[in-house]
Amino acid sequence: MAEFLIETIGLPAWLAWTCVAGLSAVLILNVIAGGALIFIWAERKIAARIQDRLGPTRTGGRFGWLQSLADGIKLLAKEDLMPEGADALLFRLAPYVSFCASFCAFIALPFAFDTVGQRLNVGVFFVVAILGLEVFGVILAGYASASKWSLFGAMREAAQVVSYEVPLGMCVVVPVMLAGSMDLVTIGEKQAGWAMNWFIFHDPFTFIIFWVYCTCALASVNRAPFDLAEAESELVAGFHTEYSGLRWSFFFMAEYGSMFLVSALAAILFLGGWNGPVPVSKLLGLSDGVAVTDPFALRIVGCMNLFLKATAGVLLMMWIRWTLPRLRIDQVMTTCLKYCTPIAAAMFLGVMLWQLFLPGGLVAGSFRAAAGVREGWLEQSYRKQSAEEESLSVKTLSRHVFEVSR
Amino acid sequence: MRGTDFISELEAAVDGALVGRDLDAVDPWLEIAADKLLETCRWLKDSCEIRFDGLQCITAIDWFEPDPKKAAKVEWEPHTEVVYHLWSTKARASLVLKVRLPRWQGNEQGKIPELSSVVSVWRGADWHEREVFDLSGVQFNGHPDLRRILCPEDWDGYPLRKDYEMPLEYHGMRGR
Amino acid sequence: MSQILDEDQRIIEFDVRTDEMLVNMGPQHPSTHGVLRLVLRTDGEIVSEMEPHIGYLHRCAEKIGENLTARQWIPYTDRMDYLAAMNMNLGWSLAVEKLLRYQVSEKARHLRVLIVELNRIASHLVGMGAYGLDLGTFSPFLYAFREREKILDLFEEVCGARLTYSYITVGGMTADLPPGWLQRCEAFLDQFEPIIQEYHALLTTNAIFVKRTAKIGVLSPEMAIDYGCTGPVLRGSGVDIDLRRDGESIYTAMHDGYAFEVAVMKDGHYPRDHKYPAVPRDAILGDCWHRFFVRMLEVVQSMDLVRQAMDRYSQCKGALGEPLKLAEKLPAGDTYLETECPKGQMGFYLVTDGTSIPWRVRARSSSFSNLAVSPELCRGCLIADVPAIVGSLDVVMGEIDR
Amino acid sequence: MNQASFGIPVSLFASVTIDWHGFFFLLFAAIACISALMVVLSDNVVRMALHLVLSLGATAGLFFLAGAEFLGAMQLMIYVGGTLVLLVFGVMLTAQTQLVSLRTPAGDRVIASILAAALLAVLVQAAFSIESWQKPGQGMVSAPTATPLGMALVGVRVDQHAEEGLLEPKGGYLLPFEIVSVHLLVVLIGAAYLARAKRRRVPRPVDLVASVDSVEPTFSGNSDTTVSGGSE
Repeated sequence: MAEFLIETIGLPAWLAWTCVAGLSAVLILNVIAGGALIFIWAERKIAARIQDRLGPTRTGGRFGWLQSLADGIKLLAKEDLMPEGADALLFRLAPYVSFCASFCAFIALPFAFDTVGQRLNVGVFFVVAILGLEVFGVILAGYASASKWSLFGAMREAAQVVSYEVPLGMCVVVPVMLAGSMDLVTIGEKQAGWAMNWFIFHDPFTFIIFWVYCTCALASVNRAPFDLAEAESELVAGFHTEYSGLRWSFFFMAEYGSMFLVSALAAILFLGGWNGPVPVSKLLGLSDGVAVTDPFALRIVGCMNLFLKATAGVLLMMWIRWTLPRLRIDQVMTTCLKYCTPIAAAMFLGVMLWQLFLPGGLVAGSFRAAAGVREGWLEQSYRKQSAEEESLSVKTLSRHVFEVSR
Repeated sequence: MRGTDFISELEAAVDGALVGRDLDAVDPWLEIAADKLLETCRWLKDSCEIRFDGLQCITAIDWFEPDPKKAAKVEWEPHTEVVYHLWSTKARASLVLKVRLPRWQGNEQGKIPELSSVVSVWRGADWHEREVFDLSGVQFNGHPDLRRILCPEDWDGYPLRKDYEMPLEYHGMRGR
Repeated sequence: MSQILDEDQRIIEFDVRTDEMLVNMGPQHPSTHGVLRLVLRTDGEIVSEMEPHIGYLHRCAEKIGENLTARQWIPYTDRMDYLAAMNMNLGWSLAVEKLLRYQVSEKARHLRVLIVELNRIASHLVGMGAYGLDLGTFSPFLYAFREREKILDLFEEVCGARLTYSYITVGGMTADLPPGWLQRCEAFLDQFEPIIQEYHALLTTNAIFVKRTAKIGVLSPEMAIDYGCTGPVLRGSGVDIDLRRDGESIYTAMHDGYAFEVAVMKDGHYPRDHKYPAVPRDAILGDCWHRFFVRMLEVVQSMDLVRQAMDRYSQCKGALGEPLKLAEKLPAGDTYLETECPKGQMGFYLVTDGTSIPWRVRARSSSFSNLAVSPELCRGCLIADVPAIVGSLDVVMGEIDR
Repeated sequence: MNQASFGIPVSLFASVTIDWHGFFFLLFAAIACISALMVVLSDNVVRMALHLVLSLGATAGLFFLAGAEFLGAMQLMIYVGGTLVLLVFGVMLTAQTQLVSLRTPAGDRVIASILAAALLAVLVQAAFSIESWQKPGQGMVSAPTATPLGMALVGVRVDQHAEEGLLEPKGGYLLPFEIVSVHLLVVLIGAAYLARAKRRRVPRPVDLVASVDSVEPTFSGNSDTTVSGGSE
């Protein structure tokens, strides 16, 4: 893209790169914000269907699809009031902290092979770190609105999210171990080919870890049975009781943003990200299996795959929300400390042993890509380097490791 | 529904308690002396062979005819009557106790009559006595927390008394 | 707070002492049923003391009762437990009929059982839906109201009103059933049968619901009787009392010939006349779960009663009979009668002085005593349990404040 | 470059080149320093915590700019995500009305600034004595930084053994890493033990119903509803 700008339009290099950077930032923001709008409408429709009623039908056409726009206008028109005991700066800052934290995790999230904001080598680690930041906005909101109930809500949410980061971290490490790298693109790439390649079917341990991951993701995004913070039956509306209008909508966007993020992450880590269950492109001979040289059209198909899986995850969250009652704060904590963390640790151990004893997996097949990384690395370290190969500088080693693994 | 043996048993247990009775009314009732009430209730709940372990309801009736014309024709003279409805969950039997109190303590206006509280016998009496105190003005001695329950804390007057006047104004809100 | 400090330092010096917070839940709180204000003294999340404040919906119905004749007071009984207005009307009418020693016709008796049991189903449906709302799940509330609407349609055909009916009055009913009503009622009962299993699957046997209600707010039978709790709250603690079977003779006479089992856990199991879900392992008798389960059983029990009442009503030959005159002269004396309403035993005490206007009218409300026990149950529970406990008592503020 | 005329006066931009890397570096450095200063200067405790978060976040940004993604993510997770959440928790719990603003007397400010200036001088002198820092950085190294770190942990020192083809992997950092984590575990258990609430031998005399009245007046007078109760 930048080359096109430099050659054809003849912009100076730095301006071209600025435009590309600006464009990709806007692209990501709009895709997610647009997604959030669609999810708001979807939540109303699904809730209605579950509760045997129609949901919005009149706003804009038969299926009320303009409802999100109507919500947006209503929120814009509403007055942004602030309780008089509130701490002005923090009260205004809190929604933006929460919103930015939830959206800047999408930098490292790949939508298809190599179509990613910034391909970080520590992609997974970066996303989990950013997820932890969102709670900061919630705490500020709870404290700044100077009311006992919001303080309760903020404390509960902070305790919940901070404690659920531990099992979440453990669940996320398993796919990293299987793929041998924290780079989300590599993880996604490792699950190319048939659905059997997906990490969820890799071995029984990863299957259980997937469900533990879903629980922890639900809890760390404050949805469904774990939505303590805005438990209306006890705390009226938790930390965002005092917010109204646009500020409140920032919290709402942050929630839907992180919901999409967490389910997209689940898709990439366990459900093969942008690889469909059947490797259609390889069967039709469109691509020769090496993702780097795929035609651009396959990237679009990849994006579609990932979007479908992520949306399925979000719809699942909505479905759970409208059927299950809410857990108490101490039950949420016990599920985290007494159930999620030990199970995650045990499965982690299980996957490690599985990798050690059955590197080829139960079905000894060539597609066991993950194992390749280890052999490649061991052979390479023992075989004496012949003089003409380039020196093992950092760049060449990583590329070398990367090729061997495929 | 109460055999005469029960009444003799009651008189033997708590002497001087039974002051009056009417056994052939729709709901036969016994009248108990005000100062013997607590002792009788404790006997009824613990040592009587029909255990009256449930207190259904406490009501206060203000026998007072405000306008003088009718007051002349009435045969009873003004008093407050507190009625206790008890029932036994084991024997499925119910009993009505009545206690007669003067409308005002020592007949001077404003001092409400006194009666011993039965909260120590049945915990359920707590809120019923608070309601009787709130609406009909009967002071229950020994009640752990005798405050108004239905009307606001600082409401004056006892609404269910026949001679009660609706206040003209309360915290700036017009009464009439 | 001062006397806590000079306590024996050795015990509490390491303890993390948080100061007690006085927190206000209500009166406009979304979870308390109506205008009920709970003042919680909390130590962190633990509630050390809870005090309900009532009286926000007090309309002094009893004072008005001293200026109206018996039949004119019927609309006031509607507004007490507005979710089960038919039961309230029946309670007041039976009390007056007991004083007059008046006997309604056979047909009116069966019609009364039919209408009252149908209203009990509607009231328990609201109880179940609102309880789901207290615990955070919104959908059962809408399923419950969808079914309740159908019952309200049936009532609308009978007496024109959907909430406060004034249909049952002293001496009989204001009108007879419209033609074809029985078939519609039959159709409703048939399609309602499988939906009960849906509610069981959605709430009663739901793991999270059981976690939120089992072992919470355990009410011992002795404390229940001592506080005067009645109805599902009493039966939830295992006390086998149901006024339709062991009430006063005039009330039980209305139900004689009807076969029904009282929904209570006797020697370890609930009645087995229908296929009910099993009691979860960690639910103790007397906790929120059992109170909720007793209400669900009573819905099925009421459906049986309605079917039997429909058969008997259609077989009755005699006329329905006219209710008494509006200003019926009442003999001097006083009478008290309790009837089994969905929330518990509702008692009406009537004192008359020979004219047609009663001297004193007193309504003993079941939710009044059921709520009186809530401070006892909420001591030491978590904040999130308070709505669960108050919700399980299924209190209606109109009945408490009168 | 072929000057395809798109109506944009291309020459106008040719002269001006913005070096984004430099710009962001200065931006993050500025945020880090200013908010660090604000932490010291502001008197509202919660504002202090906020500024601390901003400065640590800015340093994380600097790490990312320098291409050390792993370190940047680590900084974000450990400092901003972990420590500061606990700090804000502590601040929020204690910052009731009387503790919120902490005034430092003038005398201390003078001494503190002298000390700070001395420390700053020493640091600046040490920084500029290293010659590789004199000339501005030559751009971002966008090499994958986590893989060599991981292998260093296991023993393959990629950067040192580049020349003689890493014959056999040495011990690596696994052992010290495990020792540190066990140490941290012990510290955690100790803290949990200290903070646990003692089982009370003497039940605390929660002054029951009676004292609820003593606090009552603030609520019951419905004309002057003070805000101390719930917000609604």
